[in-house]
Amino acid sequence: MVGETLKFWLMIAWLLPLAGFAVEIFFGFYSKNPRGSKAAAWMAVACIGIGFLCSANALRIWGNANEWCVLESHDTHGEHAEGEDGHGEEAHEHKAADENSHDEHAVSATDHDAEKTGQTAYSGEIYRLATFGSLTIAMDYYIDSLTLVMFTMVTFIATCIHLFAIGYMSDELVDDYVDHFAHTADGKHVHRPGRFYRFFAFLSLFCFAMLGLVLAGNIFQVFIFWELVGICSFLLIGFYTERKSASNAANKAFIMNRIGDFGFLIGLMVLWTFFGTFRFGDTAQDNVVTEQGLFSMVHRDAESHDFMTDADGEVLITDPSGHVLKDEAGKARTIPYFLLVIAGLGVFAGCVGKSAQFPLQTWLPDAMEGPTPVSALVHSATMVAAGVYLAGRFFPMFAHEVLLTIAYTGCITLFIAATIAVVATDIKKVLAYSTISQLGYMMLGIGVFGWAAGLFHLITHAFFKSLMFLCSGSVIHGCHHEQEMPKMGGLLKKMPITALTMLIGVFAISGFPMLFGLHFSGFHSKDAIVASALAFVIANPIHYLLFVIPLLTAGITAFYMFRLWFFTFWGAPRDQHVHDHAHESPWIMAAPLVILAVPAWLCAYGGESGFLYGMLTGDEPAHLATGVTAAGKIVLPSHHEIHQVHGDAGVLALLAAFSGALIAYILYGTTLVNVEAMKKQMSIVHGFLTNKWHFDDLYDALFMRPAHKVAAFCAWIDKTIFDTILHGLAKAMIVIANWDRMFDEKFVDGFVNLVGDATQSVGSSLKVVQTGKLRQYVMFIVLGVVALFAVVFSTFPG
Amino acid sequence: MQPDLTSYLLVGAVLFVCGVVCMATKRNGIGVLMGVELVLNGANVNFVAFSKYTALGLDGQVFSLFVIVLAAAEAAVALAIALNFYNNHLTIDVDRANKLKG
Amino acid sequence: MNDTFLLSAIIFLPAVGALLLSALDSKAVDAIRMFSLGITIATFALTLMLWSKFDYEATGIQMHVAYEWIPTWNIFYRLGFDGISLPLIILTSFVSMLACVASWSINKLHKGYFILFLLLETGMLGVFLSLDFFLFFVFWEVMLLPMYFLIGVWGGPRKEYAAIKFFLYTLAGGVLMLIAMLMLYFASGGTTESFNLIELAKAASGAADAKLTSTLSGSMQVTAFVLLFIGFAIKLPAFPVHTWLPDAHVEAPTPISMILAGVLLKLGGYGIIRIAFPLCPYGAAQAAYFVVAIGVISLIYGAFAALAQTDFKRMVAYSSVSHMGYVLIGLGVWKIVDSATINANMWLMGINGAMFQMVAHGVSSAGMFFMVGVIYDRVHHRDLNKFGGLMGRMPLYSGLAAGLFFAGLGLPGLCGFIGEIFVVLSAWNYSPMLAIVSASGVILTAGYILWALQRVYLGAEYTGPHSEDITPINAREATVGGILLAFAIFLGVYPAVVFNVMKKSTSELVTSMQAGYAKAEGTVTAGDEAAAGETQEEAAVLSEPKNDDIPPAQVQQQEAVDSLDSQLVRFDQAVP
Amino acid sequence: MFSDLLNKLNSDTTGSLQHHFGAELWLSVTIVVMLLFRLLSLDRFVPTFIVALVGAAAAGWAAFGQFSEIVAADGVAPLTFFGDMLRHDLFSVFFRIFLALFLILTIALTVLTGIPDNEDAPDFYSLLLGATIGMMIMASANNLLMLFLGVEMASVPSYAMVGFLKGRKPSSEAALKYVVYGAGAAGVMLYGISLVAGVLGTGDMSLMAERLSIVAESGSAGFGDPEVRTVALGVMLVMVGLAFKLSLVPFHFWCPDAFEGASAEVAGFLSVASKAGAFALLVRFCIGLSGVPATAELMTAFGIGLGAIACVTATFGNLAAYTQRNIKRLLAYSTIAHAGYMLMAVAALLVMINSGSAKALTHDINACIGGLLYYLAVYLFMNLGAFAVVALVRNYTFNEDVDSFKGLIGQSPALCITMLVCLFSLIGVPPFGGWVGKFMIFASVYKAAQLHWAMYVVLAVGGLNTVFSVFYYLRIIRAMVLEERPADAPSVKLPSMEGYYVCVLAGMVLLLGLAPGLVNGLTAIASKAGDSVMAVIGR
Repeated sequence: MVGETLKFWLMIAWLLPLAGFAVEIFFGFYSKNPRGSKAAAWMAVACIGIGFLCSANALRIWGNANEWCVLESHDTHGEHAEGEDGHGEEAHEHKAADENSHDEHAVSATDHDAEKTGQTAYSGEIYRLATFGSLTIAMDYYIDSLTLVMFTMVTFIATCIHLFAIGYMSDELVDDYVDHFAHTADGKHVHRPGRFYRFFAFLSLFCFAMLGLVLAGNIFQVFIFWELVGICSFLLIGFYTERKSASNAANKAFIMNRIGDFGFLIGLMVLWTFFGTFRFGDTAQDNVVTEQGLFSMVHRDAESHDFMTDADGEVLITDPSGHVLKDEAGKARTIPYFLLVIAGLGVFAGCVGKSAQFPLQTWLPDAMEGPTPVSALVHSATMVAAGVYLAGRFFPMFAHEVLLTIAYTGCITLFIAATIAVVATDIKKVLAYSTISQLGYMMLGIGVFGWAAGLFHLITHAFFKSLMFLCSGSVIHGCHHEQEMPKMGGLLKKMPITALTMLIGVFAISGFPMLFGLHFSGFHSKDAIVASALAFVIANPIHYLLFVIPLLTAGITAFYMFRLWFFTFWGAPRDQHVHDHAHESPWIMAAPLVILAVPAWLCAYGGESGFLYGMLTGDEPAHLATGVTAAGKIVLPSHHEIHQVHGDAGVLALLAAFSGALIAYILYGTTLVNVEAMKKQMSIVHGFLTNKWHFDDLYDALFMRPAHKVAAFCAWIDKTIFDTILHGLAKAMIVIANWDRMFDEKFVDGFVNLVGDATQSVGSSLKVVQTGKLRQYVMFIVLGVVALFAVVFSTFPG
Repeated sequence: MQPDLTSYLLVGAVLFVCGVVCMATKRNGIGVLMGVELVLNGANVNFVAFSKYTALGLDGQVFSLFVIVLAAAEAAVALAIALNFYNNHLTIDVDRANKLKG
Repeated sequence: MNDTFLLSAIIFLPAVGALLLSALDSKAVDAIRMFSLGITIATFALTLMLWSKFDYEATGIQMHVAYEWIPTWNIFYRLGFDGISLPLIILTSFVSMLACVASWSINKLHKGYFILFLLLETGMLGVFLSLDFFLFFVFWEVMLLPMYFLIGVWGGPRKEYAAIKFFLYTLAGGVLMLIAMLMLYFASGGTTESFNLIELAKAASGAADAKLTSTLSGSMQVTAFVLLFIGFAIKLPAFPVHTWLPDAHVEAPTPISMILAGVLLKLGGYGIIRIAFPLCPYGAAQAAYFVVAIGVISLIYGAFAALAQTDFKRMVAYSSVSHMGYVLIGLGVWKIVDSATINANMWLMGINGAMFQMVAHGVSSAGMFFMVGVIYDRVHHRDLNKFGGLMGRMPLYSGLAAGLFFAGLGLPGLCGFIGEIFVVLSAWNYSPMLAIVSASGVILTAGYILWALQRVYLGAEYTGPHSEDITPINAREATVGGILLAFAIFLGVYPAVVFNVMKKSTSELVTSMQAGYAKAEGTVTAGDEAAAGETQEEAAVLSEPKNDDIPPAQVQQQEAVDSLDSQLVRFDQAVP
Repeated sequence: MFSDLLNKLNSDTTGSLQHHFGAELWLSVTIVVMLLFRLLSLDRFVPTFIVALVGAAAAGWAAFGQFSEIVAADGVAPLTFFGDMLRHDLFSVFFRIFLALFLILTIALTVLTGIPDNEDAPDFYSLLLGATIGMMIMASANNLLMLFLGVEMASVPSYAMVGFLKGRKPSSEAALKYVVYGAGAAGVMLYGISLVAGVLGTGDMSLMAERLSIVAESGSAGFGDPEVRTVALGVMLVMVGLAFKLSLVPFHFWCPDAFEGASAEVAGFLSVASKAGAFALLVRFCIGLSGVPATAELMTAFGIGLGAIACVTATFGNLAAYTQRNIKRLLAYSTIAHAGYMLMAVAALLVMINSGSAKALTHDINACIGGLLYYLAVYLFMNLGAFAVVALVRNYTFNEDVDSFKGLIGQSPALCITMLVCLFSLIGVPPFGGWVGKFMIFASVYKAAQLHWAMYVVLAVGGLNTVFSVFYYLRIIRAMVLEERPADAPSVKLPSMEGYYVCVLAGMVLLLGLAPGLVNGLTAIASKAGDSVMAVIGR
């Protein structure tokens, strides 16, 4: 029943934005005064706001139903959860008590898993898409603590951003909107009607898609909403359709995502072929499993905690209680290990696309062409984090090789993006690269078996990054759509609320601690990731880069974030014109900043014994706690091992962050160093970085141009080869036909002449070979007879 | 020497070949028609010979009688057409009948 | 309503309409239009009535009626429908109705146009409803004639070329089909059932109640299948016999393009699933890889070719080639191995996906062509590089168009997605390599559709000629586009409405085809064994004969039957 | 002996004249009446064409009477009369009806187009009726003499008809070519007949196979025997004559020239009627040589040879038609191609009746001949329809080029739709009659292909040719429908009678493809006719 109740509330939260979208787009288009009314915006806010309340309520119901047992600590280092939860709304939370040690989990992982599924994760079917024999594809739901946290986070942030957007987009509330960034052929600005309602309709649609993604009960459904958020992203990035750069960026985003989805599809194909289902969890009715899910189809070995395999190393497919399934021939059903790896890599490829990981990271900075609220919602807090969410959701199916790939991908990404962020001057671009980099951290966390750490960072990052984007939006709005940091400076006085909330975000992302345990959220989450990485590297020293680079990048992160803050708000104004016209944003924009700043700072309160972490790890995959130590493979650290190095890692990360911040202050906060001179001295590096490591050029040369070449080639083949063959045939027919026509005139003549010559040589009286048509005809009777005769007698039987 | 069937057939064959060659080589329309007559008569010789030497019997002679009559009829029509051609073309050279082609 | 009457009415109502139309004054354009529209609506209503009488739980043919037509050749007027044809029948009358509305833009010789249009509809519906091979063929070719003139008279600048190309290709395909038809007729003994598609299929599958005792041998099945396949692939169209399509589409008037893409292409897929597959199961099994490979090549090739086009309509036409590739893939993923259930289900999924793809493509491509037509009617060009900025000038139109193009792109929630994804998912089981290649189609599709959208609808301003003629979409056009988009969404969100209709028929098809394969395989192996037995008689002394009490062919057959029985057993309950 | 002959002749003549020879007699009488009318200047009161029509109708009525008699008796044993010279069976009756019907339609067409003026009408119709008598004799010939007589009787009036447009150069040229070519072919054929009849010792076609097997068995070297070779040569030469009538490659040269030179009405008549007669004759001749085990191998080879010629003919005709500008010439090549299609049926027939399993194939053999007859029946309407349209259009445009058909649809939809129906039927597109006929022939060829692989090639070529043929038929269609009528082109406004006439033809083509009763009845009768002609072989 709890499952049904949860489903009810979450479905409301999920479907309300869809209804909102429909209403907004229709009434927006057909209403008499579509330009001047803010009704659409309030409608959208109402939908998502109610959605938030429903989500929060669902979270509460879930907690009550299992008596908040998840908040019972999973760790052993003694930090107990105390204080408030990060959201403010959910006041009820229970004191943690560590009764279940993870050793118990280790002993009876399987049993515990089954028991927990019954308790805290609910899955079922919403409606069925199709049935093919024993295969079914349906719209399912899968609700566990991660779902609920994600729901609440998304709806909360989305509500704030919707509010902010009412202010930010208010200049669209006119009949004649002048787009300063789009030019007609004669160089004039484009004038067009405002499109206020359309923006909010798209936002609502996005919220629907995003929530659907989180609620999805099977990986196929995830794929559906994966694409839907993609198309919403496309619509929102390309919101200023008149701008070529916007539509280019939108296309780029969608197509890059599709490349990742291509991998995703391959993963889906493998899973579908071998498991015959897409659903995550088991659907049980009266404690009897009616529909088995993927997660219970692979069981882990009791000792090594790696997948159970048969003698050939193929992974066994089991029923929910761990018995091996047999096919109708009586053989055990298995999936070859390498295909399980491919499936994992495939799904991860989708995550790479969506979360803008290396090598598909280039679309995200371009996506900043969209209005800033979009960047805040879609391209920092929610959609791009969906990749991480999926990696976390699908974690039980990942093999070692996949995890290592995830780790390295995250590691490479976080470094590349951070380096580029260092030289970026567009305020949104810095944040975009920072987002990529932070997503890299999350991936790294998941890859190095710090599952909870990665997702923890996902939530904290969502809060502080959306806050920072909104702040940057406020700045841009205040500076009349000026995005270049070199033209800003000294805005602290002009826009104090923005500057201070931004500063909170900067502290949070840099992972700064605070007195009284009121550490900034990033401090907890980044610490957790670095600790996981360290534990992983200790267990597998050969992969030491997985610790060194994130640590280094922690410093870089602090550097570029403080650089951004100093550049924008500190010091003297660099462009007087911009500065003169700058102003603090109206309350409707400022209020969301303040609201968001609270969770951005404090949502991780309590760290790993806090509410958020507890909630997240409520349905943690069981093998995480024990680690995996399979022979001949990398060792995946257990919780215990991670906790042991937590302190060391935290100190190192903190050092890095402080030094980064310090350097930033020296370079940009003071006038001690001539930055321009430095830039010149390091122009090669600088150029390399400003060109984003030349990825765009590389892809252009590697893929875009060849694709167009191939396309042109295909079209050419069609035009030339096939049609030429056809035309050639036709021509040949005409030629043959003409030849037929000439047959009488030429061939017959020639033949007759030949025969005539022959006759002459016999010595007949026919000295002159006479030609004439009619006689040729008659001649042909003769020749025909002779020919037939010859044929008959040469082939005569007997 | 009593001529046997082969000899008659040989005569018929020679007439046939002569007729065909005549048809194929003569430019004069009348000449061509004469070639046709030769061919028909070659066949007639065959018929009569066969009627004497084989089971064909009298049938062969009846055959040749019919052929003679038909040849006359055909010649009449053919000559009329040739005349018509002459009226239109002022020649009887069959090589001039080359407007219809292709 | 009597079954015969209902089915015949569906087929011939448009023809009767055409006849009545010829009595109207050719000057009364509006009357002609409204009358034709009325006829198409009535036909659509009749097909809906057919749907209402459809029994979801029944297997086999429903409303099967048969009357002697040419008894000396055992040709029957045999009609009926099942879950496979019903969606396509409704699609046909639906698209025809909308195309009729779209035909308002036809600006010359209205009477002749609508007469031919209605005759075309008769031909299409006849193909879907006929169950006699001969009758099928007659309707198949009957469609040729109106189509030839509809393209040739009302088409664009190169209409004659396009029309004759269309005619030639289709006729060539028809000739191949004719030969296959003769093969089947004589192989089954030329009895009263020898043109009966249902009985032929039963005979091929070796069903217990089959009235025909003999059918094609294994090797003959391969030949017949190839002949039929080429004939249908031309219509589909598949690489490399697709080149008639771009020309036909580009030159055809908008409503005819809608029909062409929406219905005519489906005839190829329907022919394969209704005739080539059930009648030659062994041939189909042998040629399955070929079928899938052709599908994959069409898919990729069509997408690339679409990417390179600068003509808007041509691009959409190539997208059809690409999309119909999925149909072939889905139909062909028949893997024959020991564990039949999973494979059968996967193939079942492929077939369902292919069928759905046909329906979905019927909606989305008709919509896309209509959208191209709407703008073409205004600015009279289709150069992709000379558009732009339509989003601002024609917002409602652009919105509808974007929706329909997204449906073509395979966006989830819209109809194109379901078919494509189901087909692709079923493909891995058959051949991972082909599956991967086909999955890569999603990238290319996104590429060419988005690029086209960008060039046409987005951008700062319209750059082409006749800028002053751009007027917002009118109510008639908006209705057509809106209905199509609504259906695209509906099918995308609730595909079960189609799958439920097809469910019984497709699984019956799969079962009978597997039985047919086992039967033919049995005979083939038996023949081989016999031949081998003769030559190896002397050597037999040396080798120990195995299984000498049961001939191997029989064993295999038995296994096949066993595996069929077990299909009903859920695989995940196999172990207690 | 002589008295025996006389007695037999007497009994035959008195006993069977009305029953077996009525149609021919009626036509003969009509010719006499027409000539008498002119002599007595009665043609001023009764137009000649009325007389001709009445005569043709009477002939048709007589033939129909024979038909109903046979049908009523349900399989009256086929019999011979006139001293075994002619054969009376359903097959010959079928052709009599066919030819009489065609005669009526042709006369009607000439009336509508006014081709023979009043002065010449008796001559023209006499020739027309005379040729028809010859064709009827061809269809019922049972003796090689009748074969020759029939061919000549059909040919000689045809020569005159081709040249009937007096004072026109092409016409006289065409007639000259036709007559010379025809006479040459006839001579060659006669020579062949002399060899066949002489060696076999009989002119009776129904006895040929038996005699041949005796000759072959008595000879020293089986088929290597010189006598058998002589017969083979004779058969070849006879085939030359028939090939000329059928305009098979390489004996087709006269056909395009004669058709172009002749008026469209005459060309239509020649293309259908003489072809029908020649096919009847060919079938009889082939059956006469078949059905005996000793000749089976030889005749199968012969059949495949015919198949090869059929392929070449169909291909040649279809390809050569493409570049033609004159529409009559184009249709002449189309005629050649169709002769190729129909010859395929004969080839299939030969392969089937000479296979070991001929008895088991009875149904298919009948269907094969039936298919040929059906095709001829459809061909009658569709080809006559096409030529009728050409003739009618010519009367307005004075031009017979394809270009003169440009944009005709706007001016004369009835003519155009008839032409469309006829041309599509000629292509073999459903639902028109040509499709059903073509289907039946292809079906027979396929059946034969199961006996001999070479027929698969024939089938493939036949299928391919269907595609080839599209090109030139569509040229006409394109000109009519898709192109604009040139401003200076004469307008074509059809009086209603002519419209009805062509519509009837088009309607028949359509009905022969669709109407169950018609298609069934005709196929059943045709197939029975096939059965009756096969009675020659004892089975």
